[in-house]
Amino acid sequence: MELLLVLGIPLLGAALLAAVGHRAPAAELNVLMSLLTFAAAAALTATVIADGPLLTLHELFFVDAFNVFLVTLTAFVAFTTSLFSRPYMRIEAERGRVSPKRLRLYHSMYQMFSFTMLLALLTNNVGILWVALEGATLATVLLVSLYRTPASLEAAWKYFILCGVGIAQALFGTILLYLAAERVLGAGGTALLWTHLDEVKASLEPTVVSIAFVFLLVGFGTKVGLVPLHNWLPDAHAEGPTPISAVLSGLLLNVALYAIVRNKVLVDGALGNDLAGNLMMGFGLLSVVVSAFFLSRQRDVKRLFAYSSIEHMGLATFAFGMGGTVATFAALLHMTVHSLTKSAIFFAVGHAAQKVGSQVIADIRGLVNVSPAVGWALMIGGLAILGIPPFGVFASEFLILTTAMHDHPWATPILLVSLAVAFSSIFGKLQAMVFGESTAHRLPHAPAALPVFAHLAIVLLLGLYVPPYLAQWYRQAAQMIG
Amino acid sequence: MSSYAPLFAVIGVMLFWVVLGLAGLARSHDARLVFRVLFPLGSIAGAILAAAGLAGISGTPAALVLPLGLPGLPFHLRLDPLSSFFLLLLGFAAAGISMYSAAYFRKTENIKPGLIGLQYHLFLASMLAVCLADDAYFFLVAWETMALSSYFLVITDHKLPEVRRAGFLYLLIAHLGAISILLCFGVMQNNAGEYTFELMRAARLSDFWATVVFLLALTGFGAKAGFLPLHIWLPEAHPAAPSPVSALMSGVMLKTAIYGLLRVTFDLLEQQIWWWGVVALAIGLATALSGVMFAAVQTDMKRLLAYSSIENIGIVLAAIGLAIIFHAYAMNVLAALALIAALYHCINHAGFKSLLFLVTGSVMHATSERNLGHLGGLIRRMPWVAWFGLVGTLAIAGLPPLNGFVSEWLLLQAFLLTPGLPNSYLNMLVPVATAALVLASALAAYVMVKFYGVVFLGQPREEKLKQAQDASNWERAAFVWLGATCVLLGLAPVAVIGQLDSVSLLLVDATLSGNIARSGWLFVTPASPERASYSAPLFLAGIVGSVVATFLLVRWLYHGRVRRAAAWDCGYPQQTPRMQDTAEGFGQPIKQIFEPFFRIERHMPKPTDERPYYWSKTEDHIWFWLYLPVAKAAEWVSKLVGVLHHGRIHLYLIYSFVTLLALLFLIR
Amino acid sequence: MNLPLSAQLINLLAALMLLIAFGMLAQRRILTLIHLFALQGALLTVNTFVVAFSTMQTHLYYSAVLTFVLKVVVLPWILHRLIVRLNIRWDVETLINIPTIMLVGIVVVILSFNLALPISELAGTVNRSTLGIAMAAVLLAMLMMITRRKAVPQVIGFLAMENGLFFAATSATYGMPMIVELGIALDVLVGTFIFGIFFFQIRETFDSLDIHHLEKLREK
Amino acid sequence: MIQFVVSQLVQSLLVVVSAPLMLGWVNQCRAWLQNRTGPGMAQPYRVLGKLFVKDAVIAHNASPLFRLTPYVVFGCMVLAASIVPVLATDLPFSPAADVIALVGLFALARVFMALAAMDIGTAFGSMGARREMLVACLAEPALLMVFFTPSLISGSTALNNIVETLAHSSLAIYPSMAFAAIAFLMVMLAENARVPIDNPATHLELTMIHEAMILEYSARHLALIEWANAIKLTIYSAIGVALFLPWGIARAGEWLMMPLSIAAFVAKIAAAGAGLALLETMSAKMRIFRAPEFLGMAFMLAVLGMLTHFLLER
Repeated sequence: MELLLVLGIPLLGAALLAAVGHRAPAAELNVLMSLLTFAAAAALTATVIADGPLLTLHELFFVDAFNVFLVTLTAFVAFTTSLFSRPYMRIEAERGRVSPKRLRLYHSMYQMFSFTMLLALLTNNVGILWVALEGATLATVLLVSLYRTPASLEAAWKYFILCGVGIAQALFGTILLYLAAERVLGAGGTALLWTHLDEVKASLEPTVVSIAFVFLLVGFGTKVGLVPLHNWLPDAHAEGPTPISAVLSGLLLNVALYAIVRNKVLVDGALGNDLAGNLMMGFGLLSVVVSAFFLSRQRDVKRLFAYSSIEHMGLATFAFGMGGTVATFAALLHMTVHSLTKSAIFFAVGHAAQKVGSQVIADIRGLVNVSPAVGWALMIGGLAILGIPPFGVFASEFLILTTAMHDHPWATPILLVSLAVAFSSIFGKLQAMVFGESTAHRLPHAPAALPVFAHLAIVLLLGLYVPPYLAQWYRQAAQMIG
Repeated sequence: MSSYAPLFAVIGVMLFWVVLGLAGLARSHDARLVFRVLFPLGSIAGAILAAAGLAGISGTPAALVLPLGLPGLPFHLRLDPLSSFFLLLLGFAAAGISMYSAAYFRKTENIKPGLIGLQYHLFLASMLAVCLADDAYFFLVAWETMALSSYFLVITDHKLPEVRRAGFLYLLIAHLGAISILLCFGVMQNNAGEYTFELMRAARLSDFWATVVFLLALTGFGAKAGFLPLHIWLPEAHPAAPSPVSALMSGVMLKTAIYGLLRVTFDLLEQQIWWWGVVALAIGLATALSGVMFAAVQTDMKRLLAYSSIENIGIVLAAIGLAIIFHAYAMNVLAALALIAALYHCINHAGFKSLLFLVTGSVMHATSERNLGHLGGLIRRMPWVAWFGLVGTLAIAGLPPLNGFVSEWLLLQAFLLTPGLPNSYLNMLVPVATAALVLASALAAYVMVKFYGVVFLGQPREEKLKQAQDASNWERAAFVWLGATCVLLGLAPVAVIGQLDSVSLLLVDATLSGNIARSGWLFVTPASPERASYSAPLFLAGIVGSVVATFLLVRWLYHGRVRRAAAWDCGYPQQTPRMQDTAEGFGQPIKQIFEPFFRIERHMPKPTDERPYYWSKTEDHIWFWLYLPVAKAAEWVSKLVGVLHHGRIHLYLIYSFVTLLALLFLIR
Repeated sequence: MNLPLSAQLINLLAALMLLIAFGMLAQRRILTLIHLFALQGALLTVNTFVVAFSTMQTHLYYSAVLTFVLKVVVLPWILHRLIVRLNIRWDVETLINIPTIMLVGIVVVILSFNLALPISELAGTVNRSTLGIAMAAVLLAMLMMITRRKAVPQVIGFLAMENGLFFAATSATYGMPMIVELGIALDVLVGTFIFGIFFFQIRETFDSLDIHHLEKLREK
Repeated sequence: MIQFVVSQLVQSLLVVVSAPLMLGWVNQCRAWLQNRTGPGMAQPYRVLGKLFVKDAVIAHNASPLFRLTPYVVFGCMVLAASIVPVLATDLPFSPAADVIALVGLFALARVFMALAAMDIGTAFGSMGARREMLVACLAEPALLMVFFTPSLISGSTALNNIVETLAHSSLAIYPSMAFAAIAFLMVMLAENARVPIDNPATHLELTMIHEAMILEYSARHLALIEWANAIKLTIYSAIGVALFLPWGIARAGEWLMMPLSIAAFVAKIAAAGAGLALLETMSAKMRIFRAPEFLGMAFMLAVLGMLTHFLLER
């Protein structure tokens, strides 16, 4: 029941806002819908806590330890982002960057996007998972080009083409998986249901599955933003409206990674070797290194943090690739804290950019002098994302690095160098933006400080104390992923 | 008194400090509250901490587990003699420095009292937590919190670009160090999500991995302590920070790195290899020498003190290296001697270096000058500052009967005992090492004479110095506190060493008390009375006695008529302050002798210049040989990588296409 | 070889698919491209019918109909309207000259056959070798996207890729579950619409559909 | 116990009192060597007496440190005199301070001297202080290394134990001591402001080191400093003879040996003084920037001494 609400409310919201999205209270309606979704998700979570994993509607939907916390996270970040987008988009509208018509599109597509995210997470059908992810692309692509500037248009085009191609490859992978599955489960519906696949994964045909995994990895990897398939990511983040950058970094990447991991479970079961793990470790390391070196040359603050998203997704992928309970636990934790921190950073960045009227790092100076809230939020968020304790990102990086040092010492020098480079690049720019003489000025509307500090508070909490049931989920999920 | 009392006291102090910080934040602009109430309270807490540490040194280890931290990895706290010792150090230094800060920050312009209070007390609390941590995660959390809070303190006036640069350099190197410490713990953990020090003690490592651990620890903690070549942040960050903060960083924070190194090397690793000691010894001596040489050519008094901190840390590291060598050859008593020398020097340095930084703070407030070239003659305007500055100067110059001498004496004794080593190469090494050490301490005296003479003696080099005000009462109290510590540490070495025994027992399972006790409380006899002995009280009595006797004799025999007149100076008519040696002039001989070690830029005036002037800049080779190339290389690589993102969508499609095909090939 | 008629038929169709794929790769004129695309759709439809008939899978009939409507009627129609609106009928540019593309294409085909060989050995369906062809079709479509300079051919390539996938789905496996097929179809449809919107946006921003306008976002 | 104190006082006072005599003797020898009839050996006493009765003249801006220094310096030297075994090796005070402490003591005196020199803020004062510290920071390590060689041999850093071992152990030839002796001689010249490093008899501005530091002193303060220097010279000579020709020094509690050892001591010191005078007459003063090379040589020799000890004598 809650499950239907979780999916239904955003869909309804999309329809409603498509109708009235250009009116005044659209933003509030958007917030309300997101809040309801979050409430429903919380209720769903409660039931799952109460009576274990959930498999309903002809096994079409499946909630287990792995996706339940992602669902909550997604709903939560969607909600806080809607809170942030209210003042942000209003200012944009008053500055005449978006017309009411586009606002309508924006709001309705925002709801549509969170619907697809939740669908992708909740479904038990690998095919539907694919459909939902493609849907997510379609929902967001027009938002990336919302400002209709040449740059935004180009970014959207690249986003669309690259993710389209990637997703097509993923579909081919899915078909191959189906091909392998139907020989065991027979043709028809069940052959794409993850729960069934999970039961028979040991008896899936290895060669098919391995080829399938390559297609899936490259396909979904494009959406995760793994190097060298990442090129759409910085453009899309930099050119779209900041709330969209926040949800792209905070949600889309997570969900895509989720899709890869779901399939990895099957592939591991079928192959019995750690081919999948090694591939993921390779991609992860490559992403971390390359993005680290990209960071130092960024001039646009949103691009900067987009690349840092690539880096952290790479880190998580690497951790999943290492496998083992500790590493997987760390990877899950990392997904959580990264999406929280990164979206918080994008909130702060958005307001900072509005204050200065530019996204160029060189123009943003001395934020603390003008608006301490935004300045400190940016500083703390940046330090958190750089893995400075006592924030949650440090907790996960701590686990990942120590495990790597123990299991794959050869990888640690690479990680060490990349982390150092990333730190120097990001922190150098961050310090210049936050401290020093100021260039920023006041804004007509108060910045939305609540979502930023809410996220940062949670991240801080996760660094110092992980609630037991959350830890329990992580453990179960880690057990399941192996 | 149960063995848990000290632990609870320490935890109480930590929480109290945090609470003070937050309280300050609550009333952020209430300078009166923060500086008149919170800082003094913090200083009292520091004194309590010192007492608790003292109790803990002799007490039995006590452990506690907090219900915080990662699942399956709660925060473990443990108070054993080693940590107690460093807590004692932290406590007494913090007590003095907080007392001083209460007055100092009140005089500083455009700072947010609450923010300063929060950062300052968080800094103290995190240093305390570092010494208390008993698992890798909590340790690193505390460690990085320490780095972070001190970073924010360093960039207190962040509007100056060079301050921001210093802060950036500092935090960058600190973070690098933290990562390599993290990796070092990563090697020692047993990969079951268990990171407690208990398990690491139990773990058995092969020689290779043990070496990896040691080297990682040396790098990681060296980044914080400022071992060559990771020391470059120190002379940048210390001048940038407010003086009390410099005092804390130099006096205490560097010691937490020493603590970590000792903890990992002697406590967590169960065996050492002799050549580690050689490495540590070499690095330590190199650090000491380069530190003191650069100190000699500085013209900024806080940079000078920063470099001298590098020197002292180098000496400590050398002592630790010696201890490792002895311990590796199972000569535990000698190891204890070297180790105690190291610890003794740590606490001494905490005493006099904090004192000196506070002195510079008062000078800066009185004159708003940091450049030695514009100071001078302050002994007449600010006698309190000057005389306590003299105490600090004599102590850091390693002159008897003050504390600096005791630790160097112990260390030299340890060196002279090395012929007992079975390894003849090491025996060959010893004279050279000793020579380097002695040279360093002699140069330290040179440096300190320069520092004190130029700042406090001679004629004031600027007019405004004539209006300089002496320190306020709070500051004087701090001076008295720290100065007294220096004297006491110098006069009661036997008692101090008696306290340190339990630490050496913990780390190298041997004590000196047997030897020390042999000739009573008066004499320090590290090995045996015949071999060597030193008695600070008698020494002081001798000097004071003979001085007083001479004075009285002269007084009694002859009249004490004194005439005041202009200085003679071989009859030169008018003396201007500009005729005295400047700081540069004083450093000139050292610059000339050790020229190859510096990178010197000189600008010579041409005979045709209307306004001829001369300047020379002295920089560190390491910066140009190590750091700039690395930075350039990173830049080059990133330029290379940047080509990937070329803007053409076809290219991106090709990446994807090729990746796909490559992987398909791969799995076939 | 004594395969059942249906299987032979399907293999024939598969071969035709490949032929058309190459045809599209070589084709310069957009209009012809669209026709080829429609033709490919028709092939798909027939193929689906045959499979459905030969394996008695009713839901494949639906998907056949769906395919017909979508890929033979709607999409080509939309594309046709588009190029009429934007009047870009003659488009001759490719990045690399055609023969080279052909060579690469051959290599790709060989590779995909090799890859597909072990799979089709064990493909339990009536038609064994079609998977390789499907994969080849997909990769060739991708190759086409890489080599075309203007927006519309890229999109056609994208859709052709979908065709290849669909072919794989129907002929290698007996078609995906209905709900998935519907989802896919929906996505493709919406995607095409969005492409259309994009054409107009790009057009009104750059007054040309040449993609080299879209190469500004790069590391300076 | 009592006789220990007596012997302590006797030895210290002997050194303190006879120090000017030593100085006079050296000057006398120099006079003879330069075919002059010198002022006589008692001259330093007369100088001191005269200085003591004069009025002290002090610069206006002299700080208390300036007036304290002479007493500190003198006190340090007296204390040093009571550490060094002159006649007998039983010194109750010697356990309180070994060679390292002795070097520390000299350093203490020197630092105060230098600070006082900088106090007035004259050009010459600070120049002298700088040069003094430069010389010292090279000479001091050398001196310590010199001491380490015999202390490695005798396994002790307490001066009286060293001398005891060297004097009364079965006669052994220590090559390392040869190096040490040469180094010690060089250090001694430098530390006592003798030619070739410095010339005690000059007030030629640009060449002086030690004299430049005490330019501002007068009367009793000057007297104390001069006397302290005399004591320093005597102590150095005493250390030299005690370390390198220790024979004839009395063992603990051998009262009958006393007269003999006094005779031996006087003879050795006289010889040392003569030798010093000879050396000074023969050599010329070197430029200040040659001094580091000179002292570096001493340093190297001392280190070599320790190395040879490890090489040959273990």
